[in-house]
Amino acid sequence: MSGIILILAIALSQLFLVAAMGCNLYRMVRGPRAQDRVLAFDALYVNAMLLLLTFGIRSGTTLYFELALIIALLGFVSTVALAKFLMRGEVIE
Amino acid sequence: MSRLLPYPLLTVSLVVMWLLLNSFSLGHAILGTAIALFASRAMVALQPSKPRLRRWDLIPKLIYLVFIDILRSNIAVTSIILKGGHKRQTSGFVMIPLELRDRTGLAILACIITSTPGTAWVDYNAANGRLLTHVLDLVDEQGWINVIKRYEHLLMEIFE
Amino acid sequence: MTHPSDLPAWAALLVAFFLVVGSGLTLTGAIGLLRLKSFYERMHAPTLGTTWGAGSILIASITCFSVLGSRPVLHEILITVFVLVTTPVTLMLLARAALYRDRAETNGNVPGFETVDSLGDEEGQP
Amino acid sequence: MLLSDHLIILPILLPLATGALLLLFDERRRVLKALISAVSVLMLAIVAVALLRLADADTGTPTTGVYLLGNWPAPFGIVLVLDRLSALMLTLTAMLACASLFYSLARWHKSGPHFHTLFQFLLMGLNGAFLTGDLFNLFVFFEVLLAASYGLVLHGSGTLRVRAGLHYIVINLAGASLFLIGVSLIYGVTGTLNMADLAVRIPAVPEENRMLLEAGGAILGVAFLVKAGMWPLSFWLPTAYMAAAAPVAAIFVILSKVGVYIILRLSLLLFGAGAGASSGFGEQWLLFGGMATIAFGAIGVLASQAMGRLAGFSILVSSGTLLAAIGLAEIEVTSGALFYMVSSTLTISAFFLLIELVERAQDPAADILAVTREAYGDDLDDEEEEEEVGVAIPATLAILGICFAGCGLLLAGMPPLSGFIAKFALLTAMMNPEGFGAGGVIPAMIWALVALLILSGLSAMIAMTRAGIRTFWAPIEGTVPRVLLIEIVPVAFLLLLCLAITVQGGPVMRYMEATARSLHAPENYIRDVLSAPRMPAPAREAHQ
Amino acid sequence: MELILAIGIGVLVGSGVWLLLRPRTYQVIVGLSLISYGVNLFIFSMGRLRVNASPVLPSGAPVDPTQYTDPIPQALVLTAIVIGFATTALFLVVLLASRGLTGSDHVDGREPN
Amino acid sequence: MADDTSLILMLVMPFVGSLIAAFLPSNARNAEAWLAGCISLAGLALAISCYPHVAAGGAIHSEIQWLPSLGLNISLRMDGFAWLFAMLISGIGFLVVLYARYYMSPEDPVPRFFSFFLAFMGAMLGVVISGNLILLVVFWELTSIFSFLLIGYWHHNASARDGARMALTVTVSGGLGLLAGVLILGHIVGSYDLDRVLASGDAIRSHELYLPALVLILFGALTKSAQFPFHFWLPNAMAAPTPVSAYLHSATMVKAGVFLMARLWPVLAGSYEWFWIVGFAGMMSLLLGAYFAIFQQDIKGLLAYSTISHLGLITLLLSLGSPLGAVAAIFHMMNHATFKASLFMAAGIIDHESGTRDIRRLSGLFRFMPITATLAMVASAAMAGVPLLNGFLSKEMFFAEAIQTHEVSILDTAAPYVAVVASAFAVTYSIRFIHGVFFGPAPTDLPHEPHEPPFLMRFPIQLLVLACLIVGIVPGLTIGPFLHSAVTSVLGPQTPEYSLAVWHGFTVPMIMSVIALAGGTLLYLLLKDYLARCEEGPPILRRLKGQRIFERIMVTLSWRWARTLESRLGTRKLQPQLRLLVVIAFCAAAWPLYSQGFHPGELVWRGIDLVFAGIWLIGILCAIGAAYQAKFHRLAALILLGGAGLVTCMTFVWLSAPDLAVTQLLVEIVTTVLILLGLRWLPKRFHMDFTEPTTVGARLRRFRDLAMAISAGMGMTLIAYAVMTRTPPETIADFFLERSYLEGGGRNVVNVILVDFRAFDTFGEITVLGIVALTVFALLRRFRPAPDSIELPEQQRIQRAFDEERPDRQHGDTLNDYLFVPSVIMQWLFPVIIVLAAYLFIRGHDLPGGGFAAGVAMAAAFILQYMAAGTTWVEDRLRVLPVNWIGLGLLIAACVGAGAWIFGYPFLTSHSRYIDIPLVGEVPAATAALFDLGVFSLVVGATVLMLIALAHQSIRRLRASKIAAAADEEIA
Ligand code: NA
Ligand code: NA
Repeated sequence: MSGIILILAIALSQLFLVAAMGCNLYRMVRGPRAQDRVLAFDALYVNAMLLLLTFGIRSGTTLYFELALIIALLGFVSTVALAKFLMRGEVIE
Repeated sequence: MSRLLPYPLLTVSLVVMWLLLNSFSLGHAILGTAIALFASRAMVALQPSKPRLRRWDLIPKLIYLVFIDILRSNIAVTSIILKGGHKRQTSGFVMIPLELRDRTGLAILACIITSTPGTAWVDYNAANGRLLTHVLDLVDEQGWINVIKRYEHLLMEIFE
Repeated sequence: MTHPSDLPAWAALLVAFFLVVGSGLTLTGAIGLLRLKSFYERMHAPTLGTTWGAGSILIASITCFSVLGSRPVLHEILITVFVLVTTPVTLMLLARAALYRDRAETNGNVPGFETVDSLGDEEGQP
Repeated sequence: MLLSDHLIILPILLPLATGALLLLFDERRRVLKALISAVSVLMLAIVAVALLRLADADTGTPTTGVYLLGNWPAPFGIVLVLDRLSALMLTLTAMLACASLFYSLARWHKSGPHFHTLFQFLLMGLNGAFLTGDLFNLFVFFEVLLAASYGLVLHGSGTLRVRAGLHYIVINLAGASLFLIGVSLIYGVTGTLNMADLAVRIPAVPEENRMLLEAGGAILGVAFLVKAGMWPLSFWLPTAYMAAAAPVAAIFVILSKVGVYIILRLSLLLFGAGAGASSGFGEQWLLFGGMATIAFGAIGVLASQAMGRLAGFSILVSSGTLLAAIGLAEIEVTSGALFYMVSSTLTISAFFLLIELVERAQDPAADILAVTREAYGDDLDDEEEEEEVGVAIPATLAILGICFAGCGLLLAGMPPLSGFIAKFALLTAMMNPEGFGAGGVIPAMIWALVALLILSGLSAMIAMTRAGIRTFWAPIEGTVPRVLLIEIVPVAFLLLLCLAITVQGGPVMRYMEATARSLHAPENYIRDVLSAPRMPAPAREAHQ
Repeated sequence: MELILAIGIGVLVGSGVWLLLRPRTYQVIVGLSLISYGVNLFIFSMGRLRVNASPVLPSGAPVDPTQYTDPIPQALVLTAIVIGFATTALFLVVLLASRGLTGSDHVDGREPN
Repeated sequence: MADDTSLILMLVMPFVGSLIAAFLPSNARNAEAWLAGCISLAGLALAISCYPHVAAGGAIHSEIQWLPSLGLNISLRMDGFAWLFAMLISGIGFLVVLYARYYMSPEDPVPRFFSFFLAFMGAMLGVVISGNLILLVVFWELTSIFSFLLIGYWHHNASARDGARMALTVTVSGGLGLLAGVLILGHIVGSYDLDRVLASGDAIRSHELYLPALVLILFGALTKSAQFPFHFWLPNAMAAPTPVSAYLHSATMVKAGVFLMARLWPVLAGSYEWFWIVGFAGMMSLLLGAYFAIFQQDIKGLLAYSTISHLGLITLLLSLGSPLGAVAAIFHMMNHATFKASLFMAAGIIDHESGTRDIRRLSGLFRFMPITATLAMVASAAMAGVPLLNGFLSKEMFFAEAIQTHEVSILDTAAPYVAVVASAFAVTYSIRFIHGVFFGPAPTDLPHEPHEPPFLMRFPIQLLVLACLIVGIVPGLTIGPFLHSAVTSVLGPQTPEYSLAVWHGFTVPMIMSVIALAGGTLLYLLLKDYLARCEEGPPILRRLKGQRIFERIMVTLSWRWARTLESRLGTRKLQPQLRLLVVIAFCAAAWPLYSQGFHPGELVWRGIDLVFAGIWLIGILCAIGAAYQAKFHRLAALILLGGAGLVTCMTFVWLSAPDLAVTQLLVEIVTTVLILLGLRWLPKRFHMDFTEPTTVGARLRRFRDLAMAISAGMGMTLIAYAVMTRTPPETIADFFLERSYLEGGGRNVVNVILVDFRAFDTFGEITVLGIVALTVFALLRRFRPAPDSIELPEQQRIQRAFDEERPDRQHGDTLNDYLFVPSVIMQWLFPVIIVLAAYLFIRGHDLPGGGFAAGVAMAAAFILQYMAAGTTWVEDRLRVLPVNWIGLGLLIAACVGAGAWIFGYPFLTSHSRYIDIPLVGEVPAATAALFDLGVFSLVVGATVLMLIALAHQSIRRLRASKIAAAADEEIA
């Protein structure tokens, strides 16, 4: 019983996260401004990372943990670059 | 000592990070220490301002405060969003003069403010210490200022 | 290789709870991104996901693997720390960039250039 | 394992190590870098010739040299395979490399950073592509040589090069995607990447998967044909080669031959007589495409005003001829084609080197432009280079004229040089499909091909005469170009190689025939590769 | 699973091809990137799809090859990713140089008339 | 002396002489002439020494192996016919050398002349003594080439250049035709050996390929001998120095065509086709040549047309297919050579001594050069066919043949009349030449004062004219035996009975001769005044200039049409090329699928995963969005591209490829930064015409592209689906899975493949990365940004202006404030990322990660610092030497690979073991990890190099603009 609940919960949370990613996608596509897209892009990364974690739980393996770690630590690099590009028109000065 | 261990706290954190990533074994402790020492040496090249921690004992209090605040804000923002965010007209910018000057302290403050749903660090003038924040639910402007000021004072106590 | 269905009931329920809460918060944040009106408002939304959203899921993960592996698995703490440290950087940079862009285009009601920079304290509120 | 057993891998390692080593020296130590590079290329030539002799050794034992990289057995690990064909290609590459590297030492190596490294990596890629016996490793070496060629085609920068380079790069990137699709599709159907193993597995591919296999083969073929320059996938080629610096263009001549080489090898190995239902796959298209390429190349040769373009189109003619010859899939035709390949490669390479020298005389202003463009003043990091003054060697114009005439004869396939032998070998093989004197009906397609070959020679003759007269005869005031000895010697070297294979036509042709025979009967190749013995492993501490 | 991935590959390649045929260099670089995603997935799919069968062996257990997905396409994709990254970088710089030297971001280095 | 070596010697000597001559100093006129003369004489002597063999009716053979497998050896063969020609070539060659010694000016670069001359002589000898038809073609083409060089000797004259080119084009084309024809003969006979071909006449004539072979060979022969309709090149070749004309264009090279026709006469002649083609060409040449010759004003032009006509006579004789005709033809070949060579030399003397060759300007030269005039008169008489001279004899034989019936046809019927008319014309132009030049009033205003030439210059003419006389008077005693051996060697058993006599009685040919002589004289008298003032060229056909038509055709065909065709069949634009590539690749893949009835496989819904589907929905939308936005919203496209990349990465996670996911993600991040760095230098497009596509054409093009894109995508979908749903073949993967841990020492099979099983791939792959980084670096060293992006970005300008305007702000405050807090965090992350990189590196062999991922993560750490604090700041503190990292990485990898050699193993053989360290326990150690270290080093170096090189552009611009500003100030 608890197993079923868990599996359902995993499925539900994955669906939630995919739906969240869908919302992010909407902002990425529609904008309206570049900053909206960047913001949504950053959120997409985080949501993907969470989805990964749920996937890890679902499959019972920690193989994907590093990927989540990398997203957490380095995922923001591209967002920083995007933000800086918006602000300064140049990523590295 | 300081030449060998320029950033002791950093080095220790890195060793802990290594052990968290791998496993708590003697081999990894040795390897992790070596790597952490190397990484700290690399940090010397960048010469960041060295934070001086004065009040270790206040850190748990800070963490607790943040934990609670974030939890509360989560609930608040969730309700705002779910209640139909686009009908409200309460968000706005708040300008707060800060006295905290320590860069590390300010960085932590920025992280706290921004991580807390509902408030965001927008702009900061290092010359006069004025901070512009954006607040999602701006019904009580002074209340927000107080919240932030409280963090500020705590951080000033820790770092200055 | 282990499987989550091997979890004891309490752990399974705990994991399930945190998972649903975490993803629910994240979804809420994403909906906020969708529904909130201005960029500065939308900016707050994803932090739901990066704080308690992520936190809950990470707790679920820690619980799950600690119980399965019958020893504490604490990798996830690192993820939490990293997310908490890096997300604000992005948001700060982005918010300031947006502010600049809106100012430069005199777009909407954003605080003027004077807000943080002025010598006097009085003016500058939107 | 004796040290000489490692000879096979040296053509790859030597340039690699040289290229990497050169990176450790500062860009300003030009003489040292040039010296290292030159020594390495000379050593490469020695190794290549040694391998050629090895491959041709008539010892009765199998002549296919197999090198198991990482000591993993054949269908699993990557193998290097040395047979007559790869040895031939290695030697040809080494010869071109010697010529163009020494030529570049006159001035070109200074016109941009890391020339020698890129050059060495190009050689590494070429040699790797010729040696590897693994389809995906082939892709990797293709990429190595292409990446280096991107660098070299842009070497010296400038609008013309960048514009041409952009097209070159985009098309080759698209080609690389096709390569990957083809290779992976073949893997998906056969489950292996080793070429010899593929040859074994292809006949056994189940009927319902055969079309997928063939689709993979076709896509792969398109990728190679882009490199080989088959019409209509070849329009980028003349422009890119013309834009490239002279020594770069000279070594690039072998680049188009890589595509031809692979098509030759794979079509006979994978889709040859032993390929079951897929036997002969694509031959028709090669023939048609080759013929179209010859026609287009010949037209382009006629239409070219600039000699660089003329040379570029000559490559197309050469590629077309080779592709059509491969499409015929006859042993005699193949051996003629191999001879033709050697001859035309040497010729066009020499021609590219020569063009720059010849055109130097034509328009001094343009020449200055060409040189100063390299050292264009907005480069702040680059200190001023001391200009070596070229000493006009006596009788420069006469020597250039002789070289030009040689190139003309070779390009047009006029007697008595190797260009003629090559064309004659092809023609006589085509017209006697069942063997000399056996009669037989010559199909219309062969007639058309014969006509194309002859007419393409005519067009080259007309175009070369036109260009030669314009360059050497027409100018009233003959300005003698300032040519360094180190520039003309490589040209002469390549042309003398052509002369050598003309005079030694018999032995050379015998080698080509032996090569063609083993290509058309790849059983030995397959057996040798798949049964190559591993070195006995040391007692590994199996850790359970 | 297979159908979804196949459609995904198709869309990636299709979008990439569309961009590849466009006149602006930036469109081409985006197109090439999309194509390389598609192609990488294609290579990957040639090893057939397996969920939760990563080719990472547990320590100390005897290996049953049927329990793992085919690692070879993965190795090939890794190589392809690296090479794709390299060529994207190169093409980027070339397109910048072309824009700088020719004054046009048209793939032919000049605006069509 | 062995005769077979004498053949080789005869062939080789001129070429060796040619080489020697080329290296003689340019003023060594005498040395050159001595050399050439000696070689000609030696050739003559060798030929004479061969006579005893040849006279007996045999042939001398000599062979050197060249390309035995192709049936092409240097096979030489001298029979009577070849002997006669060899004599002619070396004999007249010697005389021409002698003549040329005096003819060529001291200013001329004589080495070149004699070098080409000797080479030509060698080639011509080669043509006649080749015993292999392909070898004959080789020498044949060589004669064309050296003739080209000799005609163009005075290349500063446009006429010489044009004449040379035309001669080359026509004769080389003919040569190629000949080659094709000979190839067909080879196909029929099974050999190119002349003896075997000559023995296979019946087989050849009855073969279905006889006609094409005939046509092609005749094309070669007729072009070479300047026969109608290919005759036009010969008059233009007269731009050559006169010795060349005398040698090549009368005595030797133009004879090659008729030589070949005679040589192959037993094989090819006798058929209806032969008769018609050869006969028609010969008759037209005979008549038209003679007719045109009358109206030439240039002496050499007159002689050139006369040559065409006489060669036409020979051709006509050969066409008849009768052995007697062949005899006459061979005889006339010799006769024509003697008188025409002497006439050319005489013309040269006239030109040389008087400065002009225009008959209208020349007059009454007899009084200045009586001996030359006399000689020229005798030679002209021979040309006109006056009795007691050699020309008369062969012409009589020709008349005799012309009245015979060979093939009933209009050609045959016309032959006697044409013969008479042409002979009359010959008389006319001969008289015109003599009368116009040597008689009449003394010439006025000639460039030089004419006088007799030096004796040795005239000597060759004397000798040749003497030959004309002797042969003309006592043919049987002089030429008789030689002619007989030649005729026998050509005709073999067909050799007819013939007699060489001056007087055969009052026969029909005699009457025809008389008519011709009388008619010709009469015609000259009628035309005399007209000719003295008319323009060059015959009255009716003056406009019809062969060479002009030829030039026009050449220009049209080889230039205009070629250019048009090239631009039609090709393109220099990129888009059409890519379209073609897509279409061809699509069709290439579709063809086998279509032709074998493709079925993608059953539609299986097993394991449909909603989440996976959802992810892919996002991916698809990202891809389409990126495609849609890339034109105008670059940033949006970049972000959407990142989305698609993320989805790809998720797919790898879902489908059991953690390594791929890690790598893909890291690459994704770096790529985004890289493209952003680039976007700074890609200025916005200003003219955004949102209304496009405007025209129907543009819209159609877009539809076409869309259709192609959709087709390509659908094709990929179908193929991918088909493969994925099929049973996998037995792959080599099991080997790796089984041995990864036991023999590779790693549990992450993918990584073990990368660094061990297929490490060589990785080696190549990192090399690619290194190369690209170097290329990027090299290209950026010379980078010139677009003019509209040289300035600072708009944002920075506004912010800087703001900072400078405000009294309380300083330069750069906005940026400092902007990064004030983020930079702290980014700096503190530096060591953290280093630790992460170390982690990824160390665990790679057993778990997802590895050198590449570690390298990229490390590079990201660097980028972050650059972004946080700027290039200058970072580089003041960190010494980054990426190029060295690249080199080092490659060397490490190479050394690790080569380290196996020491232990006697192949390159890249890895070794792994577990080392027991006290306190720590067992530690895995594999050489593959060292290899991975090389990968790591290279990846860090390459990635950083590319990013930094791009980033450096900003400060370079800054420096450049500062320098420019300083310069401006100085000027001001
Ligand atoms: Na916040
Ligand atoms: Na006169």
